[in-house]
Amino acid sequence: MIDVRYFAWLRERIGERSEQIETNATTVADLIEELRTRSEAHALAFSDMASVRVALDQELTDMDAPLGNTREVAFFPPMTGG
Amino acid sequence: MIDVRYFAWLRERIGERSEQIETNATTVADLIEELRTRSEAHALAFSDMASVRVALDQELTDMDAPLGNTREVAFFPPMTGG
Amino acid sequence: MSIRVQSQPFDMGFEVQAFTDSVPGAGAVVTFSGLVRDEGGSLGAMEIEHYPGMTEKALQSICDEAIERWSLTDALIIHRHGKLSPGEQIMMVATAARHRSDAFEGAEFLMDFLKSRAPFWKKEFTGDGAEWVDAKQSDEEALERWGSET
Amino acid sequence: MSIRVQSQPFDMGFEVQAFTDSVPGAGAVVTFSGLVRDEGGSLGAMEIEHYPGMTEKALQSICDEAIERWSLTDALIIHRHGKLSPGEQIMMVATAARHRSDAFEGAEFLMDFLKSRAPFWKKEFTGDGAEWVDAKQSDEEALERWGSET
Repeated sequence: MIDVRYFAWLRERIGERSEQIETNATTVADLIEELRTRSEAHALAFSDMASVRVALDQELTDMDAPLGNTREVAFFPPMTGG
Repeated sequence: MIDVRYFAWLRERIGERSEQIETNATTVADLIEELRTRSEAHALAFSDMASVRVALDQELTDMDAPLGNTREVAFFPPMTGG
Repeated sequence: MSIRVQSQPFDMGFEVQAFTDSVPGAGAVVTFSGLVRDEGGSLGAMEIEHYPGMTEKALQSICDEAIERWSLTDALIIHRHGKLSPGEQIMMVATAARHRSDAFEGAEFLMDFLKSRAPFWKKEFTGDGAEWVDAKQSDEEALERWGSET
Repeated sequence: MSIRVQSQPFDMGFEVQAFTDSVPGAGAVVTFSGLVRDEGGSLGAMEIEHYPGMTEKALQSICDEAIERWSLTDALIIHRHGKLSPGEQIMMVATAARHRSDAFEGAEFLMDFLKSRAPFWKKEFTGDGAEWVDAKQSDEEALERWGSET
């Protein structure tokens, strides 16, 4: 079980703050493939990957990263702090 | 008549904040030649010209500058503000 | 070092004075504060979403890196989330160092990383509706000068 | 724009807050303050001499140039003269702009010019006596990046 969290417009498009996912995905990219099949909203949210960032257990990483023992995956648009 | 002012260690070496000078000098460099002859203290103060800066009527300039109608000449070491 | 992520406003004057008073060995203090621009009256409000937990970790790590890299005497980051009005202070950073170039560079580094690497997202509310603020390419480029992996 | 040359201390927190409150259209405020370093306890006091009249003109002209060059919303310089103790604030600058890079560059420009082109001279008092602070070559070099005639 992995906890998937969404922020900003990814959260709004998917309509959920987080979901518990049962997955055999080994990388972030694999996990996204699975998520896309969950609903049209998911497919739409993950349609422009240039605008999606990912963090594994609250550390920024990239889409090729292995999931390993990750407990929390977060997807969000490019950050706009400051 | 020209008003010559000194600041920081130039003031301390010469022992005056300002002096009224009657001069026919046409440039700052000429004026300094004259000032050097006024006393040993003056000669010492103007012995290392790399450490002397000049302002004419409160505008920074260089030693070649013509005096023109300047009313106030100031000599001081490199500035250390901020 | 101090990191604060909060929804309440902060008192910039108080924070700057307190920070300055706490660094007697430093010769230079630089502060930056970011304000909600009123955009000529068109902006009604801004809302800032963040990622609790990750935000604090990211700010801590950016702060650690700045302190080490520029030998800062101290550094401070305060960043708000939630709803803000035009003119309100969104965030501030402060850096202290012996010399001014370190304090300036440390503060600019903190800002460049906050802009693109700290998990905050801004949404603007205008008469036309609400819109998420796009990340700027120029902010991404600003990061490159620091040559870091982050 | 505001220029103040004074012997009395100033309240950094108050000044930063007042400056920030006065620039509602700006998105970024940068401040710098210079403190008398205690130098590990060896420094007893600092005295700053200046050139009344010329000082105000020089600061005004530097400020005008910064505002024009970086389209600053506003700028502020406060500089003290006379006797100061370790830990005291010598001076501050503040800049406001729409974007952070202008506010940062404007403030750095003001500082680089203040350091080497404004008529202030620092004297340090230690247990060994009093000595005028030497100008630093690095400050002169810092000026060069702005490519100005001043």
